[in-house]
Amino acid sequence: MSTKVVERKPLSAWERSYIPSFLGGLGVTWNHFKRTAPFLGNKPITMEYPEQKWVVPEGYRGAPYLVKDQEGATKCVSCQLCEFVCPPKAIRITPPGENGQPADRANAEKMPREFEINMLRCIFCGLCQEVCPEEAIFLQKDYSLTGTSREEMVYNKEKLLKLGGTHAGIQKWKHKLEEAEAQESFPVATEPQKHSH
Amino acid sequence: MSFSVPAPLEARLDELVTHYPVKRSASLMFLHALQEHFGYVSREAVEWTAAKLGLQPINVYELVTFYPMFRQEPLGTTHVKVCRTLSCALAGSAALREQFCKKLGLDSHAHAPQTTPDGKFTVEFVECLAACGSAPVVLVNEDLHERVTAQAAEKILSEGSRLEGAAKGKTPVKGASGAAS
Amino acid sequence: MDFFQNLDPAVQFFIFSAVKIGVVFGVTMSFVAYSVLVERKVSAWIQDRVGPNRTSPPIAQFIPILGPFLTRLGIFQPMADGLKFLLKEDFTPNYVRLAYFWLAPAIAVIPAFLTLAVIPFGSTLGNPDNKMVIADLDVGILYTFGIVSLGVYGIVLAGYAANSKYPFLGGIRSTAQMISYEIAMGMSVVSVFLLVGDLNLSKVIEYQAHGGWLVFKQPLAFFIFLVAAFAETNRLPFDLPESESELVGGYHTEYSSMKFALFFLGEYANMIASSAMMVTLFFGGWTLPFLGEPASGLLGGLLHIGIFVAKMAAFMILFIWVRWMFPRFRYDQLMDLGWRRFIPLALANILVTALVVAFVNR
Amino acid sequence: MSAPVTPPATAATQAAPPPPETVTVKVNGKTVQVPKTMPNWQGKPEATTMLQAARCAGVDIPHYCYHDKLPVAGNCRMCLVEFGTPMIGPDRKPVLNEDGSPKIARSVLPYEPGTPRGAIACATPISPGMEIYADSPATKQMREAVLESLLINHPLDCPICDQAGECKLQEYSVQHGQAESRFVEAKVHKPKAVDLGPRIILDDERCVLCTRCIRFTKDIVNDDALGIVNRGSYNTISAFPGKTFDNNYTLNTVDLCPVGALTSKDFRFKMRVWFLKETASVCTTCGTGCNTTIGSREGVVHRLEPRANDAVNGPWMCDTGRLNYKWIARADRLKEVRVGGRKSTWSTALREITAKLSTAPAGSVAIVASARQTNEELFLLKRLATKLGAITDSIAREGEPDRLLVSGDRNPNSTGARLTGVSFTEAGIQLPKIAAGIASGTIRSLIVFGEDVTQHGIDASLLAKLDMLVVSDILPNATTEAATHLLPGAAAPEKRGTFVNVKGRLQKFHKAVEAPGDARPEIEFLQELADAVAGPTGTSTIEGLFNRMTADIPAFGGVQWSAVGDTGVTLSL
Repeated sequence: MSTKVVERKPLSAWERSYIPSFLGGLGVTWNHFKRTAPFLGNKPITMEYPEQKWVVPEGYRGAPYLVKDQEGATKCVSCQLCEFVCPPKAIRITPPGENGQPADRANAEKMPREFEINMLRCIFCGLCQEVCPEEAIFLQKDYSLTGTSREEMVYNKEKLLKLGGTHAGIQKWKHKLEEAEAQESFPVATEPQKHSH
Repeated sequence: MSFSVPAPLEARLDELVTHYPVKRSASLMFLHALQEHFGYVSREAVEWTAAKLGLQPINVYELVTFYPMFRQEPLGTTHVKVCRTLSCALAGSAALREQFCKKLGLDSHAHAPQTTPDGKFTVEFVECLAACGSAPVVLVNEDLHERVTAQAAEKILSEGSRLEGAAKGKTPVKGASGAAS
Repeated sequence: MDFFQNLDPAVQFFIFSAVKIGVVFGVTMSFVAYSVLVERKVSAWIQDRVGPNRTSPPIAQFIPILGPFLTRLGIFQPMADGLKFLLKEDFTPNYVRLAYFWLAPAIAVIPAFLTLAVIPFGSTLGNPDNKMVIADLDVGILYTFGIVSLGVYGIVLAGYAANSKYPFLGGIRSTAQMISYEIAMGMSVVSVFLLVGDLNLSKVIEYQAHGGWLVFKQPLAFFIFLVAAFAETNRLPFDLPESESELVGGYHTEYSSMKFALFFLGEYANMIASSAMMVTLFFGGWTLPFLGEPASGLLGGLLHIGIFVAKMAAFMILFIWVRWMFPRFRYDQLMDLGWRRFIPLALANILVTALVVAFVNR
Repeated sequence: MSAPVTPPATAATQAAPPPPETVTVKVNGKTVQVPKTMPNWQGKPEATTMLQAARCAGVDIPHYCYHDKLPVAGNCRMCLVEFGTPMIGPDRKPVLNEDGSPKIARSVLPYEPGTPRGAIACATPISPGMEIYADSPATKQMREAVLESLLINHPLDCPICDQAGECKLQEYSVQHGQAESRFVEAKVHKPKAVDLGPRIILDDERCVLCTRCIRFTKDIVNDDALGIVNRGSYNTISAFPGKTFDNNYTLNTVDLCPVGALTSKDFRFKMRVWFLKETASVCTTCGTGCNTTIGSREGVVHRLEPRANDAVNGPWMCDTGRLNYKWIARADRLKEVRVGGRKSTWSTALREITAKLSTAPAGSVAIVASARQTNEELFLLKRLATKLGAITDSIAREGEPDRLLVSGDRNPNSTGARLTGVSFTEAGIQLPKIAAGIASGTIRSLIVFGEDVTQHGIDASLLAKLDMLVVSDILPNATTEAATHLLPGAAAPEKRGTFVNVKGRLQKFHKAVEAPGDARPEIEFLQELADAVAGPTGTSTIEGLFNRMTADIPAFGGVQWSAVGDTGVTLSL
């Protein structure tokens, strides 16, 4: 193992009196003071937050929201993978169940009945976005989430969809439907049946 | 619509069953006979066969759906079978079929045989009719038409539309082969 | 005026004292408030920040130019802070020792103000008899040390009463620290009085007015006094009783609202008292090298008070500046510095001074 | 009555024959001795297959269509393996290697020597000296090819598929599949969400045509309802048009389906399987006592599934039993202790009952227990009854049996009620006596557990005559309305205990969810009550109580709690 022993020089009596470091400290703080204080330099680097807004860089991981497709339909199919993967268990999905509301877009059979993210628990890790097979949830640029109660910070499906906006992707289920329709119909119709579309 | 099998046919079929060691083996013969008599194998025919042979309807239904020669719907008076296999396909049978379907207002993309609402025509895309040398070929009822051109197809259709009410397959349709040369 | 002159001297003295107490208290309180602001502003500037610059009463918006300027300067911040301290929920945790818990903040703040009684913050005002000191005690310095040593009780009680481990540790630390540095501080002052030959603080100033500032005659004593003052007021680099990083907040962890504010007040009042003491003992009090005689008129009296306050403010700035410069000492370093460096040095200083007084200055 | 206990493992079928004839084969280079014959799907001995031999060697060969309890179909081809057999020379003698070991001929295509040929492990019997190469490169290549073929038209809609998480396609794709599909053409689309029957939904696109469902309903249930219709790419599972797939065992096809083609309407889109906590339990719908696995999440039961137990239910269970769980979460569950119609606390109610029972003269108390209670609860009730000189009985529940699993006795623990002495040879014969006792005023207190006695000859006017009516139940009924002391109890998934089924199989079940509100498992408060009234049992755990019970009652044969495995033990009655 290559351990390099750094020699520690013993301090001289003068240095041990704290006086040189004290003076050095005074110098450092004075220089900063001089640069920043009004009438002397006045170059604060503080951003005046509410008036001045930070430019959020690309790839920033803000709050996760649900997105809609180009036609304004819910993309989420309630597969619950994000709920499963979420490290702080911030996501809670209520699946539609047997008699649930059908999905609001053609050919997708399933849509969440309720989708909640507890923004107080969320750690903005982005695993939900990464795991989503439907490209339905994205970490967006919101970093300033506020509320006056804990309940208010649990965002429901409606709110998440509203905040999330639209994500134009390949519309997987629509694509499948078009493909099925373009194909020849079946030689024999098997009854009883109901096609999903 | 009540379903009844005439007594002589039933007797013939009952006798047929005895030829086989297992009743079930007679299924295909039953279906052929019923299709010959009724023109197609109706759901009732399937149930009747199953009851006769001590099977469940689904067992017979599996057979019916497996073989394309069994029809589950009544056919049109004129049954146009267009060959789709290689030689005919190269010689333009797809366009030919397209023409038939378009003229008759049928869906040219459908896989299954298509019948016009008035019951006069059925157009079907079939596998090889064994006349590759004279592609494209069309089998109209029992008659083979070789080297079918667009004009010949028109003629088939016009002759078919005259066959109103006539017994299926009894009136020969001629003249197409000449036009093809 | 006549009516006043005709009063009984005892009554006159009483009224004067009451007025002086009122004014000194009021000025100190606002001094505390604004030293907090100064601390925040200075620290911000040292750290390239802006500091408080938002708080403003609604009226300030209507003053043209000046309103926004004062707001940016944070002038209104202390008012908001004070109001907030008053309005915050005063939370008393379960299982605290209630009586002591309530008593501790008061004990912490009172001694700091009591010390100010003997500080001569000016020469005279108007009348030569109107000495600008609340109590011109002959044993001034003894009184000061007596009172200052009471301050530790507040902290110890707070640590004990909270019935929680961090405050307790904070209390223990502060006991040891205060006691250790009080010795060094007291000893450093002895040499000053050896030179002056009197314990009355007005006499100390008088001595300096003629004999030059004591900081030049007793630099070592001043240095020890200065460092000990930092330790006594629990200011960085010696804020071990409250050290946030290890003890959460030390003795005032469990305090909130006005009770917490009292500790805060006590700390700043202590700083003011220490500054005043240093000004008085080593920097000539209200005098300047060319302005040593007691004032004869009203204007001169006010000037002297102004000089005193300016000197004091300079020390306050030093307190603040040092805070943002030095990291906190380790506890063993703190003790080492107090016991093994300052006390022997102070003793040696006394010895040397005594010898000089005995043989040179006789 | 001596009661030797048959260990669960030997409960298979036949009487123990002389040591079975064995065959030596090699699986992945490991020599194993396997029986020459093994039970087939009906339990009859049949030549051991390669798949079974590999299992004996601890090697799992992937498969879709093969199932232990179904006839072999051999149509999915997933279990293809390369194998080798000892070479036989022209002299009909084995050819030997230089070291004297028999030379092995690897399976190859008949007319293309050098090209490995696989055999389906599920249907190929082993022969002496055979070598099975379950992970040779050729085998792996065959598997990959089969899987790729099966996935060609698969819709890959795992996100909305209820099978996701317990899907063989997913599992084998991870093990043998490729990350990307090479199939660039449009997939064949088939009907989706087909309503196959009242409890089953079929997604034809996901189907791999293994025919397990067809074989199950034909050969196990004897309801030949399903078949494959259409041809080639358009093959679909179907019932005959106009008929529905609605026998009482349809939901087993959902378990059987290795992919997500057949899914349960009841469980449809309810919860992803990976969230479900699995608890071993026993069905309480009839006396058969099918072993079940309860799938629950955060206190909510989402589904029941059969748990394989050859001594009771094999791998199956009926639909009635499987869907018999929804009442657990009913909103009108009894959730609070009530004394005299007012909400009260356990301590108050139990104190009052104890005080009353301790001073009750002998014969003034009667107990109506339920054959839905556990053995331990019944045992405690019997202790109480013995101390109080009380008449006890339970209530019979009869139904129509079927030839597969459903028993005519609709109580899960009639045998237990008899063994503990709570009911007699015939349940319910004491009820008229109790009614008469109440009418004449000799019976002043009645304790009812889990039954509505107003339906069984003790009507409301009789109940009104009592000084005290202690009722413990789960759902409200006329008897709970009349109770002076109402104690909310727990459903089987909310507690632990044992049942004895109609055939004398003693089985444990475990707690999956918490009882709602103030409701507590009966055993807890019965223990307090019995200890206070009849003297301490000296134990406070279910295990201790069970061991005490089996020691006290000879029919249980002293079997210890720890000896009752997850599949139970058979008592000799």
